[in-house]
Amino acid sequence: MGSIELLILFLVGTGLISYLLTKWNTFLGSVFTIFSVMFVFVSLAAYGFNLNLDETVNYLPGISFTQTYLGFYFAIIIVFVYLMVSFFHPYYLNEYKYKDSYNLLFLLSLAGILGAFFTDSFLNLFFFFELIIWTTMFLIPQGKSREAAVSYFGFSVAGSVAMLLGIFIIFQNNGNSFDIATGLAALSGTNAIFVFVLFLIAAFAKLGSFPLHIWLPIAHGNAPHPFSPVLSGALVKLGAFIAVLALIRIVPATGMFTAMDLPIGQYVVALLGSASIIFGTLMAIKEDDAKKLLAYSSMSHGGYIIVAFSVMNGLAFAGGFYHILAHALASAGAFMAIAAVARVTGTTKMKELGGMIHKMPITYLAYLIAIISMAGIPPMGGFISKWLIFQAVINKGMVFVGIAVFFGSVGSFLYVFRPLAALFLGQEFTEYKGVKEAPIMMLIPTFIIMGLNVYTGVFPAGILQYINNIIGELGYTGITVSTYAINGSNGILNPALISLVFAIGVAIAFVIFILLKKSRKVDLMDTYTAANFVHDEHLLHYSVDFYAPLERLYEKQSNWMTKFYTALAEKVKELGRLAKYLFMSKNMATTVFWIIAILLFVLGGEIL
Amino acid sequence: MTNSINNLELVKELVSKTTTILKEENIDVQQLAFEVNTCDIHHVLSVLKSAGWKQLSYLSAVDWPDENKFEVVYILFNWDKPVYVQIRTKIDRENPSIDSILPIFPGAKYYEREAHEFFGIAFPGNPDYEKQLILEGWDDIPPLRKDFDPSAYSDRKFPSREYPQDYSVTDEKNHSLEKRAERKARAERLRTGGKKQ
Amino acid sequence: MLSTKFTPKNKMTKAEIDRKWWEVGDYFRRNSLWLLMYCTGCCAVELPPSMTSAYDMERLGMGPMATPRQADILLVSGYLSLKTLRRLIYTYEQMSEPKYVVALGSCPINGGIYHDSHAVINQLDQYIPVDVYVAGCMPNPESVLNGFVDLMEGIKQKTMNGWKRYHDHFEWYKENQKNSLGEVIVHDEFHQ
Amino acid sequence: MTIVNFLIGVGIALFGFVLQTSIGGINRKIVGRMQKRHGPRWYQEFIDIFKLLSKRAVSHGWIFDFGVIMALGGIIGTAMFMPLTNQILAFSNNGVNYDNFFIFVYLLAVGMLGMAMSASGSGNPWASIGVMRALTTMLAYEVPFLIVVLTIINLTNQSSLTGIMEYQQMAGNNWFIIAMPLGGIVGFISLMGMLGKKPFETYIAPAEIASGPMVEYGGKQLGMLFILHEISVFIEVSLFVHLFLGGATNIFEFLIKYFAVYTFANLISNVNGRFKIDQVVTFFYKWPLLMAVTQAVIVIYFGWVI
Repeated sequence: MGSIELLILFLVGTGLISYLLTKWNTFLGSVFTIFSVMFVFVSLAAYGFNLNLDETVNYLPGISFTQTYLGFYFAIIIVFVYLMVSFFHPYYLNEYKYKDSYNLLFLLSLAGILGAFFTDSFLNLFFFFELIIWTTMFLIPQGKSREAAVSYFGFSVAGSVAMLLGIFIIFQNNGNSFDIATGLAALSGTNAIFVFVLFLIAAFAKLGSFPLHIWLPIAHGNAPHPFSPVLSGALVKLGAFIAVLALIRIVPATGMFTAMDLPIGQYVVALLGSASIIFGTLMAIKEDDAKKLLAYSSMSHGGYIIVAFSVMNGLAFAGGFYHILAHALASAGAFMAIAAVARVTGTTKMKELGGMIHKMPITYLAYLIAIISMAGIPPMGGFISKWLIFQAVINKGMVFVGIAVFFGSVGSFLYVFRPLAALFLGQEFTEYKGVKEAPIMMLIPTFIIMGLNVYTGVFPAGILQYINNIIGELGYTGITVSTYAINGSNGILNPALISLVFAIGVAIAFVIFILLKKSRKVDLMDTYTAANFVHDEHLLHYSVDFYAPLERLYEKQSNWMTKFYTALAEKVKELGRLAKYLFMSKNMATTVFWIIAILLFVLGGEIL
Repeated sequence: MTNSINNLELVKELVSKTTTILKEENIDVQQLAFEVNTCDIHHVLSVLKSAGWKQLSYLSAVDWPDENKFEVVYILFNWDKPVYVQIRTKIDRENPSIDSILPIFPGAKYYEREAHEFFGIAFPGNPDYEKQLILEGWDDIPPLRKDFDPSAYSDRKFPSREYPQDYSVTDEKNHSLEKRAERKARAERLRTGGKKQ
Repeated sequence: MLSTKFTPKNKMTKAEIDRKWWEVGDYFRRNSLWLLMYCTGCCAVELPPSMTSAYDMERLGMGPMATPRQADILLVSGYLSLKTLRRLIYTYEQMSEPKYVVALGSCPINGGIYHDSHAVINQLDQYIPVDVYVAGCMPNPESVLNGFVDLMEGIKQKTMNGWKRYHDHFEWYKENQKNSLGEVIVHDEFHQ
Repeated sequence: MTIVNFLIGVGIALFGFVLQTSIGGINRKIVGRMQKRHGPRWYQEFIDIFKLLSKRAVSHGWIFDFGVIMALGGIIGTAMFMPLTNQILAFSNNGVNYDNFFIFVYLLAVGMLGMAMSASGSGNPWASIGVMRALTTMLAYEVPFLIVVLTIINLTNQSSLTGIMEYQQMAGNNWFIIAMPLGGIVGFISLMGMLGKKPFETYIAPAEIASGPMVEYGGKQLGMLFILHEISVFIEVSLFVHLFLGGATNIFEFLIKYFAVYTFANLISNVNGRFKIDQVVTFFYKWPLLMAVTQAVIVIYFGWVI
């Protein structure tokens, strides 16, 4: 079934079936969900790579589809993350209150995603966006908190409204047509600037970038454990999609920085992306909840994507697109590992956990590989994308962006290490003595993602060639890729060689290790304690306020953004109370008066 | 008024107004000792605390086996008027017990535990005065009582080295002037770096 | 004349090979002795002069180390109270083998001036094996260094086998420890 | 790429180990003389390492061992990419050199990650504190250093070390420590941080946190970490030589420059005290970062290079 529309209809249909099935038996419904997502993934993968999907089937009125490399690239990554996460459902759904609707909403949001990436009209894009927002909004509060959903919805709506306004401007500008390709091409002058800004607001809100990031840790931290990987690995990438539309396809006629050969608008966006990187890194270092920490890391990586798309050359775009893939895999892997831990321990707070490695070694490895990729260290995918972005930034001579990019890269090393040390390593807590490794069905996606993280780091050439198609589609020249090596603007990188050399190094070290005298195995509690007899493993586990000396340096400045938004929320609430007081008074007559007044006002405009 | 002579007068006046002083002792220009009745201890301490002697420097006991008494000593210090005040009281040596001063000086918790450990004095009012603090796994009578014989305890508990007879020095020549002069010369040589003067 | 016939070399047994390697290791071990200074008593003041410019311990390849895992020598400097002895035994057991014990001053030998105290033990080698004693109250830096040189010589002669003795006579040592200390590892309320 | 290239790479790693271990020993002697002592033998460091390898160690579980192997492996791998001179370089193919600068920064990080993992896996809080301090120090020194390197790469349009070396050796070009004096100073200060020399020795701090990450190691694991340390010092000092001192055209030039840089760093280290960890961060983000950015702006936007 290679038709996009049929796939969407299929998802809606299976959603309803899985609703009924889940009502009857949770496990069965969840397995059904896995198979439906798998079907969609396989169809996409079978037909989509060369854009052979069928666009002619047309049952839905007013909705037509077109295929682009760009849309397909996003779609396949996100569907893949959905597929991987759906393996987790059978083990989690029983905890949730409205478990029967969980699978339905999950499949519906996937339908929305397919629609959003393949549609050819702005209005449908907006419609599918709303579908995604509304379905996910009901998924998030299944975790713990309703506030999370409110915060997520608030920022999403702000983004949608901005996008809608932008769409209206394009609609007016393009001779009353919602077509995406012609609409973006026809923009010029002030209209272009307006649409640029409005679309970027939408992109920043979805991506959780610097000024609009507050919802990200709240929603990620409180979402259901299996949904966090989707949020971070897949859904924030919608923002990247809009960012591509805005940053690459609209070039507003602002001035140019000749030193950097970059439009001012793009440079300002790059600076905002840099702020996002630095802010996300600092906040992630401070965070105690593992999921919130990873959420802030998503914010920081969103900053990388924005920086990559605002440096106007093919190298940076390749880095940006590759980073989307690498971060989706890394972040999904990390969140899934945390979810597996949370399933057996019931908490994601780092100060309550420790020594899980002895019980869950495979989950530990999955997390390790994911964070190596996230920190951009060689044998994993994150290194390739960061290297490409560095090349572009250095080549353009963007010093201040460079500070942020390097800071984020080293800082990511700090914050990803913290859950590793606090959750998995360190002393083994007595309260978790009985826990077991995740079941085999949850380990399947873990292994697949581990493998892909390594694959993207060792053999990036094939994927980069595909990305070259996208870049070509956007009107830029791609990068030079040979079988093993990537050519940057000022150097050449051979990831396979690096991995091989690393493997040789490890082999040498292993031989040295094996040849020497065998060591004596001792207990974890038998450590150097300055000769004190310590009998409580909690006293020997250093995880609370891990980076305390560093945190102290920016403690005072850390929550001014939250304060700003809290104040804003208070103001909005006051405004709402005023409106309520004016319009919703108990007196029926007042309400009727206002309704009539507004009707007259609207109709009057029409009549005149 | 930081003159310590005046401060001494002040303390004397304060304490004598508060309670009957059994014995008084001027230890030095900054230290005074009063012996009071056991029942007055809490009163005296609280009066002194409110007068500025806020710091309980030490709490311990002295064993007087001849009188069959323990003397409990509280040492207070005032940071504004630098005078140490010792408040002493004698309690019975059989079943020694004195009420805890925890409500007045919360820091006395560990001093009282120490006093219990070394003298066996009970401090009702201190919830864990019986817990071990310093001596780990002690199995004898409290060690600072005068009737405890540390030497016998040491002989019993810790094996000592037994020297064969020929290890001990019997040769008188070993201490002769000759050897001493030789040692002196060697030290001199070392000091001057081997140079003859 | 070279023979083409295959002649088996007289092979060394595994024990012999091990012994050869051990001798090679001994060379390294005696030239790089790292100290764990358990500054239990007053003899510790003799260590700074023996480490710094005046006597320069580093020329013998010796130096202070931070933790028992890294160190080769457990340096007991001075008297040992009961509380300290517990921790000393714990530390000694944490060290990696081969390990040596050097005791400074007269207190570990026979109790010294604390021979009749209720809190200080009299003879260290009843509890852990001591390889070198340096007598004196306190021993001056020359004798401290002399003690270390003796230790090196002893390692060369394979007489410094304290850690092996501790393995072989483990029950005997434990018995002595138990008699004097009760339990070695105790619970205290501050580390529960 | 043939097997010969890999053998050369392993040879370079071995050479780096021997070189740094000897020079480290000689430096201990120099420091001894400076402090009016006799000092140890020059081969003392070899004795130390082989002694550690001969001892019987303890192990705290598989991650404790695996981390050490991964760390040493990562460092050996990094050292294999290091060029010694223009010609002596393991991986080059028809004029294309695979010694990209970022490999050194990030493959080195694998080693650090392995060591941090293993240290935390020992379950000792001192080790975790040491790791925390090491990572914080890394956050401090990397950014100014990378900004200077950004300037260099932007200027030379090369990110391969041999390329940067050759650029400096070309007639008319100065060594970058002369061409970009501010950048050179920043590079040296960052080098001190990388080497963990005083005043940036905070994460070892033997008297304070019991030698930090290394607290639980003894015997072979500690010996392997010593090897790791020697090789990583070799990598870091060589990076400085190649980036700022014009690299080397023959091996003797390399040895002289290497010895000079390491000895200079060591001498500075020996007359300094130790910073607190937050002082390290504020120090690096004050003057070195400012100097690095000034240098970058001068070079990139004004084009003033001596």
